[in-house]
Amino acid sequence: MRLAAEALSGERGGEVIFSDTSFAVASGEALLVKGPNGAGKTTLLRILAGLLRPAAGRLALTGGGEQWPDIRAACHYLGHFNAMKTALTVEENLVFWQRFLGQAQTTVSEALETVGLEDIGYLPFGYLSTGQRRRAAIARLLVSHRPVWLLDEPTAGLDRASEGRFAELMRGHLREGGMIVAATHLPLGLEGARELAMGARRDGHDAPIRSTP
Amino acid sequence: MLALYVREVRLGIRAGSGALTGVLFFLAVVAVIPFGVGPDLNLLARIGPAILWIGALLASLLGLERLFQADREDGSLDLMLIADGRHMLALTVFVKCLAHWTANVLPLVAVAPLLGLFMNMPPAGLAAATLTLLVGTPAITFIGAVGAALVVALPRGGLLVSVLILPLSIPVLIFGVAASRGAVAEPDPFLPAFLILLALTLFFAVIGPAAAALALRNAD
Amino acid sequence: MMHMAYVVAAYAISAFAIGGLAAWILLDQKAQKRALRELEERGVRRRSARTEAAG
Amino acid sequence: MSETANLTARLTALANPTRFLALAGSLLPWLGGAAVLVLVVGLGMAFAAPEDYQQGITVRIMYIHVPFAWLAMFCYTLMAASALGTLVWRHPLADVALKAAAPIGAVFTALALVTGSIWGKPMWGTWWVWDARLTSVFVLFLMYLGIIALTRALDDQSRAARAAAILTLVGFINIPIIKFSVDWWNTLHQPASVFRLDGPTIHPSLLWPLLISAVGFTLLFLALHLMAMRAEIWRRRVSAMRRMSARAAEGKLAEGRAS
Repeated sequence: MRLAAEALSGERGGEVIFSDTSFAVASGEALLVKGPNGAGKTTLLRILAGLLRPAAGRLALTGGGEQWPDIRAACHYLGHFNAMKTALTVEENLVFWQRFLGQAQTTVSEALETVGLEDIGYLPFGYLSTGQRRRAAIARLLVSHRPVWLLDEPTAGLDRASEGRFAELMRGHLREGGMIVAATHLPLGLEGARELAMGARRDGHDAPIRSTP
Repeated sequence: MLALYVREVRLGIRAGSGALTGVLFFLAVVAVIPFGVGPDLNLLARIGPAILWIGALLASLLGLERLFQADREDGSLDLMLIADGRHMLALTVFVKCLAHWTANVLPLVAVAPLLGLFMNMPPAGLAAATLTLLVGTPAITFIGAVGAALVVALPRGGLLVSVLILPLSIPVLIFGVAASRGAVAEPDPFLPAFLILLALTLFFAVIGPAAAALALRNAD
Repeated sequence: MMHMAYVVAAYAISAFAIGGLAAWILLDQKAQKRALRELEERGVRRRSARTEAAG
Repeated sequence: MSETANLTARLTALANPTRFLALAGSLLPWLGGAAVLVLVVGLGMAFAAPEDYQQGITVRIMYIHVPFAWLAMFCYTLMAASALGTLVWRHPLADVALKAAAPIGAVFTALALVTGSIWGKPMWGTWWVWDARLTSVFVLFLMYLGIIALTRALDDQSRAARAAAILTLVGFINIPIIKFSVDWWNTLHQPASVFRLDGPTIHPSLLWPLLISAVGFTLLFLALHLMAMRAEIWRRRVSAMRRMSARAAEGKLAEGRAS
């Protein structure tokens, strides 16, 4: 399986944020998207997830067969928000996403154990701390199978120990032939991952400063 | 999809008092009318169905703007958009509408007969008004979904939803009140208006979620 | 006599409503007690009663 | 001086929820038993009393209707006092008392309305008239529901408490104004055919059972209120302990990693 972008450019609010970006990711590979704030990392990931249309260029997922016809169908998207309801318990949230997303992989309790939340799965999500919430969102990546993980600042709010655990999870995903595209300015602990530097704009201006949405 | 329905209903019941506020608003609107028009029971009986319908219409618009906004704020909406290939987005919207109706609008229908008593409506009129509300209010929710999807990105879209939706819901109001009046007033027939109301609901059940899905996809 | 029915209805509705209210409160009490017990079994301890009820 | 100090000390002692729970627990059986006993006596006397020559058998409804209406007002007064306790003395139990009382008060107010309209149906020929007294009670019912909605709407316990307290007090001040304007509105429109609810003066043989059943229902209300308060205190404990358990899980995780 191979994910390729050719001469991609993206715009927000009528302004071109990045242009002519090309890359390819094969099974078992990770791509780290780096760059200053406003370089378009989030926009790139949202384009990959099919939430935004690219302003120009082409995107393709090849070799996915019938099951994974395009990136949108084949991806997990972990954005800035955790996509969990504060009024439901952690378990209820995860059970819902597993049933909604399909392709069940590990059970909810196994996933919670993997991220170290097995003791508090019965608690409403609203009671959790920022780091615990992020870990619950990471558990969502585990309960349903998707070959492509699109991660936007996945380690935001995690402490050092949880970062290490998450790096282990990502390595496991890559070993099984998955792909990861992660936007981050922190090291993720993935050895041998390729990097895509964004924000070096051709016209020589600095990238516009933009608060991440 | 059943999972989505269960989750949404559970949220509607557990997260705060959306349904209670709607019922209260309905109660308050209907209770205030007699202070305006006077306690003449004959007059109240005549305008009863109309008041019930207007009250239910306004009350069912109350929580609508949160229909997609809450999901957008916590990121769930992104995942639902991405899952479009697996669950058609229009279907997702349809299920969300049904759940919203179950949790927030069905209680309104349930208290409608009680409020009809305050309006001195005869038993046949009560039954007819409740039945038309049961059949007609889903149409309002489906139209409302379009408005909610259009303003999903706006920080204070609540009032705007009502402004957008009210003109569109006029046909539902017309045939709802006509049918419930037809059950009591002799010359007016009940069935034709009721069937048109049913048709409106079915029509909007298709159009509303499709348009809302289109709006959501272009919201970003 | 017809009016007897009204009296019976009034008393029946009242008994039903108050009974329902009492049952609801009792069930609520039971549920909270059970939740407390479960939490204690999981090894959660309260630090002091005072601050919590105030919060 | 020592008087106030003594009072403050007693209030603080009561403020300890654990002590309150113990006290309420030992008080409840007595209160419940007394309520049932007094109610049996009062309602038994009520049915033994002669029928009213004008209202016939329907006068029996009065023996529950009047206590319900009394409790509707009593409960609101109690809530207003609790609201003062929350706002002025920040008494931790005052908020619990207010929140626990609201649904009970709403049920009794609803029952006052229902029994009133059941009494009215044979009298007036319709279930509901916009009579001044009925209408005022109806507005009171709406206010109860509003307070319940407010206490449920806010997640933050202390903010919800103050908001509900303020609303309760504003409502309390507003009640006379509402009563006055409803009376005025009603005399403006009053159709001549409607009977007055307060009708003929009450014969002493009817008054005693009425008073006794009012006392019985008040005892019942107090018992229910204490039970609801206990449930509310436990609910807050559960919520606090859940928060702690989330924090504890974090701590345990860090420990596990360190070792």
